[in-house]
Amino acid sequence: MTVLIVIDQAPYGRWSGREGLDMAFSLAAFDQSCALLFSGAGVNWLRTGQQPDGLGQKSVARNLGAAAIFGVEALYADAQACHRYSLEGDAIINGVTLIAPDQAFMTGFEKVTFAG
Amino acid sequence: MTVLIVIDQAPYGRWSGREGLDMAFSLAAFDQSCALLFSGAGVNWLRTGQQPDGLGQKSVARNLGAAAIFGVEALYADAQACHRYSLEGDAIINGVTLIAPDQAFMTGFEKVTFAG
Amino acid sequence: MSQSVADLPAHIHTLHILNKTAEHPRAAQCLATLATADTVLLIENAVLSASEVATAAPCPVFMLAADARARGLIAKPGVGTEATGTTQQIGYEQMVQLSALATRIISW
Amino acid sequence: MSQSVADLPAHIHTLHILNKTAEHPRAAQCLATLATADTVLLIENAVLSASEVATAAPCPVFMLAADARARGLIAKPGVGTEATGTTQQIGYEQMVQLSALATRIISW
Amino acid sequence: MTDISLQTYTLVITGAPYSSQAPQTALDFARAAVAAGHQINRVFLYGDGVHIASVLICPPSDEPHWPRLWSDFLAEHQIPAVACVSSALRRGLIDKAEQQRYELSAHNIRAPFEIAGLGEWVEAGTCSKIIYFHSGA
Amino acid sequence: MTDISLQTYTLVITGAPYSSQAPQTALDFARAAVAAGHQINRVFLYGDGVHIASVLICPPSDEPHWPRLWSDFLAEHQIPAVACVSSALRRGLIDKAEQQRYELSAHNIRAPFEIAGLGEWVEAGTCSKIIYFHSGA
Repeated sequence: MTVLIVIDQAPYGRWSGREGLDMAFSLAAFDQSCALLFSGAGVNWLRTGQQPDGLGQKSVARNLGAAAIFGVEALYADAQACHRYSLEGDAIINGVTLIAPDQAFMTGFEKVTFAG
Repeated sequence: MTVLIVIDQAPYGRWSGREGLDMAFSLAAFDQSCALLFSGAGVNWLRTGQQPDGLGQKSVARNLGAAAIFGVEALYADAQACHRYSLEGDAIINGVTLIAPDQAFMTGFEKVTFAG
Repeated sequence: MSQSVADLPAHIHTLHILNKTAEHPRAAQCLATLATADTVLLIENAVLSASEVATAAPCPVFMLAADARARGLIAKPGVGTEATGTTQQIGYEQMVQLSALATRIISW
Repeated sequence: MSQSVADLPAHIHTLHILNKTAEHPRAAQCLATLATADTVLLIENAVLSASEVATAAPCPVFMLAADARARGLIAKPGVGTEATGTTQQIGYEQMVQLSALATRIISW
Repeated sequence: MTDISLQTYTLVITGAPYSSQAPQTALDFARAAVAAGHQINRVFLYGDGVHIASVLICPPSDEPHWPRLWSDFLAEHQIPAVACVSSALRRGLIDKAEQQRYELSAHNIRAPFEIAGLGEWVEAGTCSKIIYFHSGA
Repeated sequence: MTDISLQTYTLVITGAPYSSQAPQTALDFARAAVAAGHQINRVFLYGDGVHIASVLICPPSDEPHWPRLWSDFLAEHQIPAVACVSSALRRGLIDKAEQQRYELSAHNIRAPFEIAGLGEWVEAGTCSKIIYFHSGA
């Protein structure tokens, strides 16, 4: 019965990624089962060392690292996209499960939702 | 001294293509030299037989056919994109010059502008 | 508005509603997740990529007639145009039916 | 904000300002039009595709430091990170200088 | 003909009018759903979709007035419609209460739209079939 | 160090705040240009960019208020800024004159922004270097 929120936009350039995170954390706050998938350029939300204060934005990497505490059941990332963006080793935050976002993976979720 | 307005969005799904056309016709109305390039999914603006009245929108194919009269100096289309979208023969309006939107083509324009 | 009568699937696992042309990364993501028990509905600009999607999809593909008409893709009974391939054009009424038949709906 | 001192080109024919990652169709259009006398400036999300762009470009490529920092791409003097390649990070002041040096500016 | 059971829908619109086609497609879908006897229990505006609820939008007289068409449809069928509060405040879509609270010069939300939190969307997901209408490309 | 001659810029912004980064990048560029002694003779808002001129935008207090920051910058440096009238009317960005003309309930444009036609953009192109700030992806 899990809702999968998919984020495929890179951070800070557009707001829809942030709005997807808001959806996931809202579901979790209301005790609804949910997980996050970062695909395409969206995997860049998972990079360590983000310092968006210079753009007047808050880093969510810490929130994502504590997603399990907030009730988000899993953080998934598209393995191929991580490779494309050199998100390997220390560059990616802890607690992320690398997957291929194919039919077999997607079929396990009751709902699959983009924020925009 | 020609301004090239580039439209790479398909018609009706978003407004930026229409806003690009408005820019081109404004330049022409003020006697500024301009041309239009349709690239990528934007080539679909050039298809014959569009009937967007069902979407509450006006067809611009007729305006484009008369672009020369309005003062737009040329209509260019990305040949590869036309092929991808089966825009050949009767399917494409008259008066379009097929080109490859490469460095050699682009270098001939004083300005190259997207609407959004 | 005239429209051909479409045979809708009896059951749909996932209805994929796609509104982006094939160049868009999300269209590729959509294609990678299709199963034979699914159905694809092309709306808005995605109707322009009907033949590309129909070739790649392992399942039925429909398109909204109003969007196809707007963009100059004319339906011929039985066969599509070169641009539409064999994708059947349906109305909003059938879009509702597809959504009612589907266990899950993904808007890409 | 610290930033490495960049050597700007003496003359620029076209300054290409790109703010979309490499998956976006417009990024590919941009790459297809580059000449050796041009300069590319990656801003906003495009900084994430710095190594792809630098590999494909026949001309100098710069990226905005504020955008790179925000996205966790750390500048090392002389060499870039794996993600940034050898693309030099510059500030808005240098962005203004590039735009002043350019005969033509295209925002993709 | 396949037998189709009656549904309860929530429509979520994330694309703005006169920028994306999302509000138009959603309205055509909503009309067809109601005509077929289905229920729409809520329309939720999120992200750029909140602009549909602006009372100040003024398209040329020969173009459809999507916010007014949406309002009329919602009123006729008594369908509640809410704009997400955090999306709305960031985009300048304001009701009387927010106008007073933030001491703004005006409000610009069109009846019957109201402003509410994401909790309404969460709740909708538990008791209806949600369909999203995003900005295309 | 390369010798750089002083420039006259027109900035065109087509991306909305809190939806794209375009207004932020444009403001950082504008500040750096003015600091370097260049002139900005006009800021032109087109398409979704007109939302920058909304006086009703109300971001959370811990986020930058981009419309106010833009207004303050424009006022300080006495830079004229206009929103394209056809973009503005379709998106619900209204001044007093349009409010009266279309009998609307309010106006929501923030000083010093004004509403004008595409002719202003055409003219800008003949006498300045135009830089566009679009929505990214």
